[in-house]
Amino acid sequence: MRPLRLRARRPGFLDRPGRFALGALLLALPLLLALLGPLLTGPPGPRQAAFTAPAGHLLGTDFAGQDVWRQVLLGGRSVVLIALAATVLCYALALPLAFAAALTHRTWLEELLMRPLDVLLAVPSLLMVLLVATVFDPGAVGLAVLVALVNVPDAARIVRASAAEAAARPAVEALRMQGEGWCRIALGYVARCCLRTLAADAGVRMTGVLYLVATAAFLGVGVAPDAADWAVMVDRNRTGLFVQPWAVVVPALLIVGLSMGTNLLGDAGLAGRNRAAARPRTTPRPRTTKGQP
Amino acid sequence: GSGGGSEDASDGDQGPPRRGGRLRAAFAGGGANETLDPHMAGLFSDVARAKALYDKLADFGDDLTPRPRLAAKWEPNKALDRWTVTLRKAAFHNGRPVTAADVLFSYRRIADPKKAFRSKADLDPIDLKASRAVDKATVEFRLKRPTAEFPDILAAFGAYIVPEGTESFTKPVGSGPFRLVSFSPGKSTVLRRFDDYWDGAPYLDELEFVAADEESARINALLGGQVEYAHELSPTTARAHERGGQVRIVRLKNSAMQAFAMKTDRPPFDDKRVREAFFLIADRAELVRGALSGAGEIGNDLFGKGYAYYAKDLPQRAQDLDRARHLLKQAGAENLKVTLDTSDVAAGFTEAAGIFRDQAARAGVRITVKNHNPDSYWSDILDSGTLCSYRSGAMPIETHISQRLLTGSTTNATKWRHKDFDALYQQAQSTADRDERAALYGRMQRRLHAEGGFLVWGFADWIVGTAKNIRGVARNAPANSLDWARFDKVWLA
Amino acid sequence: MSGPPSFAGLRPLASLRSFPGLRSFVVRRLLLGAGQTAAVVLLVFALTEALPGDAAVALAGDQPDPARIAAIRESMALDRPAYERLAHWAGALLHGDFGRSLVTGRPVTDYLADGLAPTLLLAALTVTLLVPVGTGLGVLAARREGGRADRLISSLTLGVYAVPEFAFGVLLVFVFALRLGWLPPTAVGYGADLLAHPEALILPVAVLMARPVCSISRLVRAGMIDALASPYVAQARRYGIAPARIRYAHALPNAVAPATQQLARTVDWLLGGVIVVEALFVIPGLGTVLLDAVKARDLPVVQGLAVVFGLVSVVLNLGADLVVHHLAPRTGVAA
Amino acid sequence: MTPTPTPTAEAGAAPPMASLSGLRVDVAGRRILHDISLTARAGTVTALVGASGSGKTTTGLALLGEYPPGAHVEGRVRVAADGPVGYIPQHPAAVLNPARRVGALLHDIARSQLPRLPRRERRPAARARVLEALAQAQLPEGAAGEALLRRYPHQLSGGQQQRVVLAQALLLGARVIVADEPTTGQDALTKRRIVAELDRVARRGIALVLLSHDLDVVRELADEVVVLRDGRVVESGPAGRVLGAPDHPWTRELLADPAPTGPDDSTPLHETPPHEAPAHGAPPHEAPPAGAVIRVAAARYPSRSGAGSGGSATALRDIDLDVAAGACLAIVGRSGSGKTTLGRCLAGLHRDWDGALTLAGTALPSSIRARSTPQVAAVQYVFQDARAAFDEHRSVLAQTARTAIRLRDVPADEALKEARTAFARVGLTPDLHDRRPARLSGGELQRAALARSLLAHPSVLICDEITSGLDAVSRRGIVELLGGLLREPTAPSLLLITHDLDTAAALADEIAVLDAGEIVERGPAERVLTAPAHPFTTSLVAAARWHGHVRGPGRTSAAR
Ligand SMILES: Nc1ncnc2c1ncn2[C@@H]1O[C@H](COP(=O)(O)OP(=O)(O)OP(=O)(O)O)[C@@H](O)[C@H]1O
Ligand SMILES: Nc1ncnc2c1ncn2[C@@H]1O[C@H](COP(=O)(O)OP(=O)(O)OP(=O)(O)O)[C@@H](O)[C@H]1O
Ligand SMILES: [Mg+2]
Ligand SMILES: [Mg+2]
Repeated sequence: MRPLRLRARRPGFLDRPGRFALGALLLALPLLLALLGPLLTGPPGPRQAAFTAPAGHLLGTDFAGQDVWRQVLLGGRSVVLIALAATVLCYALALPLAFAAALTHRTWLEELLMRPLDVLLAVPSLLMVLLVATVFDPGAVGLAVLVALVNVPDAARIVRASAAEAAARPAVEALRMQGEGWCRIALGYVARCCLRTLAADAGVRMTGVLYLVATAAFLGVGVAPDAADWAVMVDRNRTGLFVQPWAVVVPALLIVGLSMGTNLLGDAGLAGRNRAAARPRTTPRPRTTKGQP
Repeated sequence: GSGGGSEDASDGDQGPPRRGGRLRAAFAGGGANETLDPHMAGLFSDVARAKALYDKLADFGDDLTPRPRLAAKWEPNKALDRWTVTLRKAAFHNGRPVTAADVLFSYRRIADPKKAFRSKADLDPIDLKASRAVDKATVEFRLKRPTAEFPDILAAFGAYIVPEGTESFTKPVGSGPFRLVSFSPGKSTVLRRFDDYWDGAPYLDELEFVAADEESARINALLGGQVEYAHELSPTTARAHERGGQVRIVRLKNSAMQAFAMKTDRPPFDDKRVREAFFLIADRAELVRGALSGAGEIGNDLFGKGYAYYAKDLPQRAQDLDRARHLLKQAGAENLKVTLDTSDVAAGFTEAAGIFRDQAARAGVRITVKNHNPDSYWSDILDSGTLCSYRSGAMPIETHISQRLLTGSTTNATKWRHKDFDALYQQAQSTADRDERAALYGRMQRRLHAEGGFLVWGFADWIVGTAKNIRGVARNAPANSLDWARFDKVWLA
Repeated sequence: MSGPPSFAGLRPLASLRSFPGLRSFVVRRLLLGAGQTAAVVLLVFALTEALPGDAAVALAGDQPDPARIAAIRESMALDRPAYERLAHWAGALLHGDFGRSLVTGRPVTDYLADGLAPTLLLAALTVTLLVPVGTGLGVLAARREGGRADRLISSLTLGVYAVPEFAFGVLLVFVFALRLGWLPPTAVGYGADLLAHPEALILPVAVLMARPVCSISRLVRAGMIDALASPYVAQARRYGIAPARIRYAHALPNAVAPATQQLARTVDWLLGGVIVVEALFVIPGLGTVLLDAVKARDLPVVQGLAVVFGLVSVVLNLGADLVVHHLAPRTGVAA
Repeated sequence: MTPTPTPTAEAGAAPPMASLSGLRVDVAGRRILHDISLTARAGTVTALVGASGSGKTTTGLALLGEYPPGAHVEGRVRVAADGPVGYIPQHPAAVLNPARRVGALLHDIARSQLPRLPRRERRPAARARVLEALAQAQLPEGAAGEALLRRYPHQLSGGQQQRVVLAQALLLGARVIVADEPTTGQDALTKRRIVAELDRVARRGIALVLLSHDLDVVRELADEVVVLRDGRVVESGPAGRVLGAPDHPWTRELLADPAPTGPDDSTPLHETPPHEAPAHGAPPHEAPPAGAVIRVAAARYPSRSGAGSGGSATALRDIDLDVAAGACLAIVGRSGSGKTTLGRCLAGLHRDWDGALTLAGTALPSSIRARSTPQVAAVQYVFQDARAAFDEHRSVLAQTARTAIRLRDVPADEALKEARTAFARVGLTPDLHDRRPARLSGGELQRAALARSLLAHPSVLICDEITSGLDAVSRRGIVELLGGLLREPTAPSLLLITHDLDTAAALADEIAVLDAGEIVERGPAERVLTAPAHPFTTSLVAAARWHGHVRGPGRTSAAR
């Protein structure tokens, strides 16, 4: 006979706060810089030679001879705002679409919702942004909207794929049997079932959105190409990567922090859910031992 | 050439030239749109290829004066409207000699009204119907009007001589130093030495042009030993590798004029005080530092620094914000708001625009920078807008004037239209004496310096990287001149 | 009753039966695909047409001469109305003729054929590596949520994802090609025959893979964490199925649906949007062709590419949908 | 009842394969198991009996080393060192992988059981073993079995899913098998075979721990019986003694005849004292009110699919039904005969079916999506798999209250009050209300599901195996509840889908017998049960009789 270990599972009580702290720390730095940075800057000094490190310039100069530190302080707000706004907007559009497609039993409706998106998918996103933006000449806000729109087909497909399974569960039938409305079923149940996938997708998409905006700026659309914007900085200063690395490394690290922080926070937030919401009563074999009597 | 900017210039070209080997040169390409038709050549890669395969009658030296090439000499008549060009003994790759008929055929092809080749405008002064071949080696060109600078036309961009009757360029036959082995557009072109080249056979056995659009790809390929010549590098790259010793950096000075073009025919720039104020707003050193990464020289609101006829004696203009403010006040243009059109069409444009915006702000002028689509930028700014970023490649000063500053000029981006100015130019073209002409050009430039539409703030270096073992690369030839991208005098040490 | 039970109700069920109307679904989607491709072409045509400037302006280059532009425009038949040109092009397409480039007059099919080989090679290589690496990392991270492997993989993937391809590529080239000299920095001079120089493909593929791997592994991880906590996985564990088999054969199918969609998108992107990598490593593929064609406003080429992209995307999305359909088989049945 | 002679001595001598001692499990400050001790011996069937929610499943899982999440556990668990422990969970649907065909796991298990064979031989050998296990679990063999293996779990009936899971355990060759309600949801005929198979399993020397509320099965199989009540062992010992001469009053109550008590009894379930059962088949009330409330004509499912592939499965063929208000129609039939499909069609949960549906004379759309709110409220369906039919993220009470809010427009707080009342009526104690479904026992969930549908005040109530997971006492309570419902002035038409002929007899006015998607017999309950006309009905009734009143021959004479 082998004794089975008894276990009192204190799920991740030690590691979860740690992950929260790490995520929060990673996120706090860029967020604080973004919020407070613009308040800390003075007027611009004269331009120096590009990609040099003259005295008085903490992080040297960028491709246009501007002070990198000053640009870093100024450049967070737009990044944070654009990333958040575009991601939120993208999902505000993609979620209803995807859930409608996943929850409907009418093939024609699903096709009607999803096929036009496929058309947009077939046009490379950068080309799309480039073409539309040149034709309509949007401002920074318009560009954020456009970038969000470009991401909609993509997000909608992924959400639909993960929602399709949840939408076919008996629980959904039971909800229907209770006369629950579409919204409640979609957002209250199906969305909840795909929460993890949604979070994973949104986390990465946010970063993608940032750089799409930056690349568009480089191609002359939207934000000014010498704008103080971390993503634009990474993009434009890359030519000086080996001469004056700070101009790329610092904003890139801030973006990495922003993206990693959000994702880690999301992961940590979701980590507890799984055990609490698990459908099974049966859980995997215990790992930790406690109180062998 | 010798004595360039590079520190190891002295030991650079030592030793006798050596024959043999293959040189790979990376140029930004035009993708699948690259062409072997020399008359269609528009991109630097096309031009370099055309130069290797073909010859012009003349080409520009380092100071942008025409040097004889296929033409051994040229003689005008008194009235300067009939020029006799004598060809030197040269042969095409198929062994056929280059004749007057070839020259006339080529020029007529370029000028074909149905074809719209780039140098059609350059050849405009020639009356090709009336021009004729005197004998096999002599062409008589009749001109529509006296043209003292006729040899400039022979050296015009794209005026290459192809064999009579050529229609297809899939197997091009030229008289250049190299002959074609293979060509795949957007990828590579392989050429081999033409042993019977009139100017002496090249040292290289083979020359390969590879297309690499991205600057970092070109420098990486050079550093990695995948190419031996990388055309068009950025100042930052140059700085990063100049002292590294892995590659040599060649800076071709005065290659590209950098300017802001003001439209002189509309407010606010129809007032010459406003134009002068703008001249005074610019801190040229800061612009060169910031926008060109220091790789260039400051300008004096005149085209052609270092070229023949350049008005060197005019005082260098410097920033003077007080005077600028004063002039603006006089002109009633306080709190002036201007839109500066720019685009990412050329290196440094958007940077310069941003810097100038900040400089102008200090003089109380509010500039809004508007970014344009690079693909249509040049035609966008030609007629619309008031202020725009501008640049120009190397060309003789007189060509610059004739193409951009005369009432009838087709690309008059500053809308500089003055009858007296036109008259001065015509007078110069009818003047046979070079010094007299120089004096006339000087008068014209003085006027432009005082009240012209071009705020020329700098001249960018053209930066080329070569492998350590490459010798014979010209160090003083501005882009587009004869010795630029010229590979028949280059050898592998 | 003691006779054998009658199971008339569950006699043969062909596998197609299990997805009602799967075949008709595919057929319908393919038919729809033709329409979609047409829509893609129209959209791209409209957008390109709406761009300022046209092929003549693009060809005229710096300091264009208006008269010359007009002449070029006439010689390219650009002075005819847009719908007429589109109709002409579409008519030719029906006969399998993609038209000719405005700029060089070469057949568009040449352009496509030239660009397709390297792009396909890159895409195929990337995807064959991407799928195992992406899912592998995702599964590894999901093995223990919050564990050391998870934290390492999550941080790494997120970090790499937050660095744009270009910077990443430059960095890789610097380290592996220029500093260490292990790999060639670009594919310059290798022409279209990249297979003969596999070492030149390593860095481009690595750069191409970097970001998709991150997004796919994150999606797989998300799905796997849920799947691994499910009762059916617990049951398989109880029954002593090898852990690897549980992860890959039992849990993974429940986790890959969203990742499959992402993958289809990635392949799509590989075919069209690898402009950065193609430029950085000098690989003349479709991305470069597209960029040049748009720059030159070479409409026939742009349209030809749009047809290719449209078709590829229709097929890929159909494939992804079939996978989702297969993995959530109840879809067709639920009320 | 006849006491079962038990081979006590031999059983006691058999080596212990798994044991629990002093097991205490606390979840969220509540103790759900108190000092449970129990030993499962080789070749012995140890039965855990007890009311719904008494801790059977929790105990059974403890033998596997599994506990509810967040539980605090004390005690000692030992199992024989080698090999996995087989487990047949109460809700088989949950352990079947929705994205894989049902054969996938079976094949994997078979392959891990096989000795090292050359690759080419492994596959057929594994297949043969799988098919053999299917047969043992009373699933079809041969080609039909292969076809079944290629289906997805959702394409199986509830009973079929359960047998697939049973097949997994049988295939595993484990030394210890924990079977949680292995016969719920099986018809009498199948049940009999499964029991025989489990018996054979035990005789192979496997320690079988049977968690069941089905006393017939317990009587037939058990060597040892442990009686649980509220997480405590109230009595344990050899089956013969415990079942034959129970010491504890609770055991006696549990063992009382499952037939319902007098219809006027409406005391809460847990306090229900044991009753003497009335005679079999007495209909609870006289004549059904005139006028059919729900009527379905020529239902056929699936209607369209599989056009090309001949011999496609048709779950229903030409069903005609009508049920009057206040009447109860029981639908009985073998597992997989189409009962659930029929119920779901009526409820509008299938869309691809043919047939006309009328409710109180007006046509009813065939899909729930097309039904108006009153129509949805009017036809309520209680799902066979209660666990799958709840949203796992919200508390059961909150979910239940939504029915009243959505379907009857009751304000939220009032709905909660109603939900609490309904929970009390089905015997759910208040401490369960705010839990998520995962923290309820199988029987508790089943009752919650019933309460949820009742809140709609339906005029047609379709109950799919709602008593399958319940012990005799709770079942009696539910039967009483439904009986009381039928006597109310606003009585619904009740469609009772069940395997349990006793329950059918207690409630139904009429019985329809379904076989392979067809109604083979229909008539007044009493007549069908006492004088079945169709041979199939005869066999079904006979099996049930045999089950309930004749002791299995195998056990008595077993040489143990
Ligand atoms: N995860 C949990 N958290 C809290 N309480 C739980 C949990 N799981 C079960 N319970 C409670 O423990 C008690 C015993 O549950 P268990 O599932 O063992 O009962 P059971 O005897 O199997 O009942 P049934 O016959 O209805 O399946 C029940 O009252 C149930 O509500
Ligand atoms: N989605 C489906 N696709 C194909 N066949 C199905 C599907 N659902 C059920 N079946 C089959 O239809 C038949 C009837 O199933 P149903 O669930 O109605 O049986 P049941 O009478 O409720 O059985 P049980 O008593 O076991 O629950 C079964 O043979 C089942 O395998
Ligand atoms: Mg239970
Ligand atoms: Mg059923």
